[in-house]
Amino acid sequence: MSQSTPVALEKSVPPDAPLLSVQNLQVEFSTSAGVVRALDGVSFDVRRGETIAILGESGSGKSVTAQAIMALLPRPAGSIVGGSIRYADRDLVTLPAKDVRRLCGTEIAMIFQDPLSSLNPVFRVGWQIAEPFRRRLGIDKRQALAKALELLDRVGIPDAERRIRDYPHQFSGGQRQRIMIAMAIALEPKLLIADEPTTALDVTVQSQVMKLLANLQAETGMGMILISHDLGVVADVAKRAAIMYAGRIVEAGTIREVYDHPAHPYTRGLLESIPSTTVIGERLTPIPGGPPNLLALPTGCAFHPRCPHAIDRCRDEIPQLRRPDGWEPTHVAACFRSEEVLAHD
Amino acid sequence: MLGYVARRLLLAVFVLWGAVTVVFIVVRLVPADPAVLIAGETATPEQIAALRAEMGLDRPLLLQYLGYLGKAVTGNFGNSYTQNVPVTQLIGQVLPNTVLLAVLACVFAVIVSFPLGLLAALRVNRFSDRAVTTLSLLTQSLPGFWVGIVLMLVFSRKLNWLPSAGLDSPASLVLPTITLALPFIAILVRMTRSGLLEVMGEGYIVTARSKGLPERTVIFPHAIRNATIPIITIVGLEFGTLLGGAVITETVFSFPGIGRLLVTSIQVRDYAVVQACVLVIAVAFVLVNLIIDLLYGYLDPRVRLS
Amino acid sequence: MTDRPAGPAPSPVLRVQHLRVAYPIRSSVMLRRVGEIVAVSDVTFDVGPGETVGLVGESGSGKSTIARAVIGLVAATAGSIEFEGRDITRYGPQQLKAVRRDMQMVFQDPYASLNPRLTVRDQIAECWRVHRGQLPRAHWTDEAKQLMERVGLNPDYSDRYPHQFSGGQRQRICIARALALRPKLIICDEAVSALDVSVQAQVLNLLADLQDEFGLSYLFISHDLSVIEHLSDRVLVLNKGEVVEEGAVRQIFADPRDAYTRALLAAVPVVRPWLESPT
Amino acid sequence: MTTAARAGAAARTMRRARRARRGVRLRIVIPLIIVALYVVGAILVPILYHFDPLHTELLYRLKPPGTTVADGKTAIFGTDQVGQDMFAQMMMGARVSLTVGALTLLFAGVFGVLVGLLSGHFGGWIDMALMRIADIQLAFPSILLAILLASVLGQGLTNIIIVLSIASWVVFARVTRSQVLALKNREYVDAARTLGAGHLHLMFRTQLPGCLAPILVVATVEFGHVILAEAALSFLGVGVPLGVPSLGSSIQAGTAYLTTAWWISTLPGIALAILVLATGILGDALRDRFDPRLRSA
Repeated sequence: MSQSTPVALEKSVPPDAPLLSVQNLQVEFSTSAGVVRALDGVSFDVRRGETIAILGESGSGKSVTAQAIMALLPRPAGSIVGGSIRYADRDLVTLPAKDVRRLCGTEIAMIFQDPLSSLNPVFRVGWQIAEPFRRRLGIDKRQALAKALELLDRVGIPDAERRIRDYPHQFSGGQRQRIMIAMAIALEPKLLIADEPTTALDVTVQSQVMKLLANLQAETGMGMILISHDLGVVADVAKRAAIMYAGRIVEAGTIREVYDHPAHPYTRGLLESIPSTTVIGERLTPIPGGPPNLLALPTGCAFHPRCPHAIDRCRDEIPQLRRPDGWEPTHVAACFRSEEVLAHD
Repeated sequence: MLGYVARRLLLAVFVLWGAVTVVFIVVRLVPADPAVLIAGETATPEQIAALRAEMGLDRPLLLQYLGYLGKAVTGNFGNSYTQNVPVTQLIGQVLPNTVLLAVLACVFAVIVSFPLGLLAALRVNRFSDRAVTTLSLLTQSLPGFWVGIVLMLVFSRKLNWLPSAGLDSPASLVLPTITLALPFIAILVRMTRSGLLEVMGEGYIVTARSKGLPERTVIFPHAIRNATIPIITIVGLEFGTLLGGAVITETVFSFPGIGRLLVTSIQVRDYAVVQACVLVIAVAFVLVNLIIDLLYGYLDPRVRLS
Repeated sequence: MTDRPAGPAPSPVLRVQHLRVAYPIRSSVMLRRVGEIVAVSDVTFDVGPGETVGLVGESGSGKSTIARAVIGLVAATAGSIEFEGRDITRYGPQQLKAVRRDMQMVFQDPYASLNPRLTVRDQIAECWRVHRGQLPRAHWTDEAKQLMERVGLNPDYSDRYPHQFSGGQRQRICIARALALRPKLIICDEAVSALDVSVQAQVLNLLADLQDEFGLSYLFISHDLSVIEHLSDRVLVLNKGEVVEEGAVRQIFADPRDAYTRALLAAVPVVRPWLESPT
Repeated sequence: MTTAARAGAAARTMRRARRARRGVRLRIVIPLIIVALYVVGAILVPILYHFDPLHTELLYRLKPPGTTVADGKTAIFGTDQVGQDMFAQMMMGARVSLTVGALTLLFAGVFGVLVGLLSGHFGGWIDMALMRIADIQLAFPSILLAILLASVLGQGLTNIIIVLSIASWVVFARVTRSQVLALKNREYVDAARTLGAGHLHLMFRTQLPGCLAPILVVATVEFGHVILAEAALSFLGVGVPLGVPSLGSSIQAGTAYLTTAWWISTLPGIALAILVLATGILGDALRDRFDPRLRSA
């Protein structure tokens, strides 16, 4: 496989510029109970060949971020109400959905959590993988199927020659996710967004799929956004991590720095909640309270009702991401008391 | 697939047997003695007894049933009580007309309703959606026989554009076809709309979009192929309603079809004809649904391969 | 609440011997039995009083089938299930009903395992309705509120419906319901798998506290090895319906003998891989 | 797109969602009012109205709507072929329609739901047998079965109700069964079972409440179907006995006078359509309300 395909966009992008730059992204959903601000000022960059992990629990807005980038927000309920998503020299927020869609597949591709419902049950997998070649590149049917076969081989489906004629329900969960990956990398995108790619899979299959993703990235040099609720799954693959809570990024930095020296009490609480990080037989140290209600977020820092470090200021003022002196250059956290949290080690 | 076909065939045969049996039982519930009905009021008891023996009515019920089953299988329904000609002949004269009417109505309904349902689903909750759904709900609420009467009143009595009764020319088919198709259209539009809406929320539609396919391609073939499956099932089930509608439509337009034959036979208590007509209609329903089941297996690989 | 004499301490609460569960495959035409799928074969283990036994395995390993067989939701094809010395494998509905007072279950999906049309109070009281004479009706509300408080829920919310609670709170309701008959054994079938990790830790701590307080035994089923490692005393590793390895949790996690166990452990994601010494 | 424009877009979405919700409420209330008007009319008009619906006045037959007849009374909907007042006739007809509809729903509903519960809960042979009976039943288009039975049983209100109940229980059975099957996979049914609940408890306390919403939707829609079917039977002459006014028989009677007295067929048809339309809209609105999958925004 060639590492790069000539695409017109490439010329205008300086080599060190981010592939994708999300700035101050805001997304709202209108529900029967009222308007929900699902994303509130999310910013991050992804560079070529780099993997960033977006981590958070349910309702933190991690999947919404992916949907917003791909213009897949459910209509008419969800809409982007502010910020920008710059890819190459365009802002995907202002671009009509039709034009964003044109970038999908060739420039940015995505894989989803549930590989069974993500594949169309009534078409053969070969047909589905060949579809982008046929409809986007105008390649004739036979050649497209040959390319699909190549891809199936590449993602490690045994006996691909025969199985290309099978339907999705005839494959196991892990194989289905491999098929999804084959479909996503078909047009050699520069950025791959993986939304909880292994959540529906068994542990052994999960590690295989993660390895496959890492290998493909090394081969193609694409940028990758890994969305997950599992801090362990991404640790091997991602270089940087962003932790989300209630629609905001509360901490970001290199994954080692964030995991070894969490500067936000939420990150710290998450890490301490994981059973494997605790000595056997010892009590876990969970975060008290429950997930925030997006319809009625607490004032100030959304985490303050569950935070052991909270002070009055946390109730009144929303903390912004900052990097105090002495931290690693990329490490930022949205907490007034990061110094105290760090000192707690 | 072979197992699936075998299962469906077996089920169809079973249902047909059940239908034949139900008709046998129901007709035996008739308070009047068929021999009396045929022989007429003036017949002597001896004549009636002779007729009973001839018709096999004096035999035990089980033998009667078995004989009846055998005849039903060979398509022999005996003679009409009132016209003294084979029932098969009477039905043979009118059945093609009804088939023609039903097929025309079906084709017309599909042609009209599919684009409308598609439009409503793609413009969900907008004006065009509201207009289409309201209109189809209204159509569904109109009594079919009344629609026929109104159409007849307007287009043949007042405007004199189309014939009001019988089947003398292709023009005679226009009003019955529309009358029969209208409620069918209403149901199909709604089913197409809701079927598509449901499919449009599925994961594989999101996948198709994330592949960068234009919306046109997302809908056709991705959404349509999946939405067709439930729609086809509904078509099969509603085909029964269509057949029932044919009975009424044919009566309104004095259309020489099996429905009208059925109603007139009921009026003159010609139960030999009645039971044959009911059976023919039930067979038609079962056959259409068998075809649809097989089509279903073709459209949905999960059914075919399980 | 009824007081029950404590059983003889050393004997196991639950003893499963050579359990086999097979589902018949019926021909589609005549429902004739043409074969079977073996979900569990020859599984043997004990659960002692106050002990937690973990069943771990991937999908299709048969771990949930074992749970469902023990509680009587599926029938055992062969082998025996003894509860407090009584063989309940062939019990009829009435006898099983009596056993079920002492054996309860907490399910995986907190959204599906509560009846959406019952208030929390009625949800908990349902078992007193089923087991007449356990608790006079007049005490239902008070007892339900006490149970809610015990599992960390606000008892003032006893008139609310399940959809008004978060996932973690729902699982607490399920635990309260399971506790209502003061059982000796609780089967947790992936009971924390659907929860966010911060809430999962709360529920795990709650389960540990309740075990200390009521002397409960747990049969704890999970695909998550770290949860099993954290909570269990002993563990059975299952693969394709068979036990491949069994033993004390520390021993198995430190020194797995079976190749499948080793593969399983190797696949578990490590939160800080850079701290692991390269092997 | 500017921020203001985006905020505007969000506000529009909100407004549309709110309007849709208000729409659902209106679509429940208005049909209910219409049905209530029919009920009140059907009960009171034949008693209070200044025309005896069965009184024939041959002098004043076939008079158009609004005609003043003897005693200076006005027949607002005209008179029919034997000089009876159309409005009074229609309200008497509505009485028949509503009674038949309600009683049929009751019988068919109770029987069908019971069958569906048994079938879905026990599965296996019971399910197989019950559903094959339903299949045979479905092979007869309901109106056809009704015609056949009505022609055999003879005319009469009781017979119509029996006939239509037989023709429509299958819908209830199928909906209940499919709902029970869907619920069966939900863990709360298993949870009730592990508590030690028996079959009756599981069927009626655990599963039935979960089926009520779809049953209610089906019942509303079926109400309209049953009324239409009754009218069709009466139209074909196998429904209500001669002399009993029914919307269907009025329409039938009017067919002979289509060109001379259009109102005899047309007005009862419209009255019938409005009633059925109301139940249709109500059924749709209830479905929108109860089925979150189809709920918009």
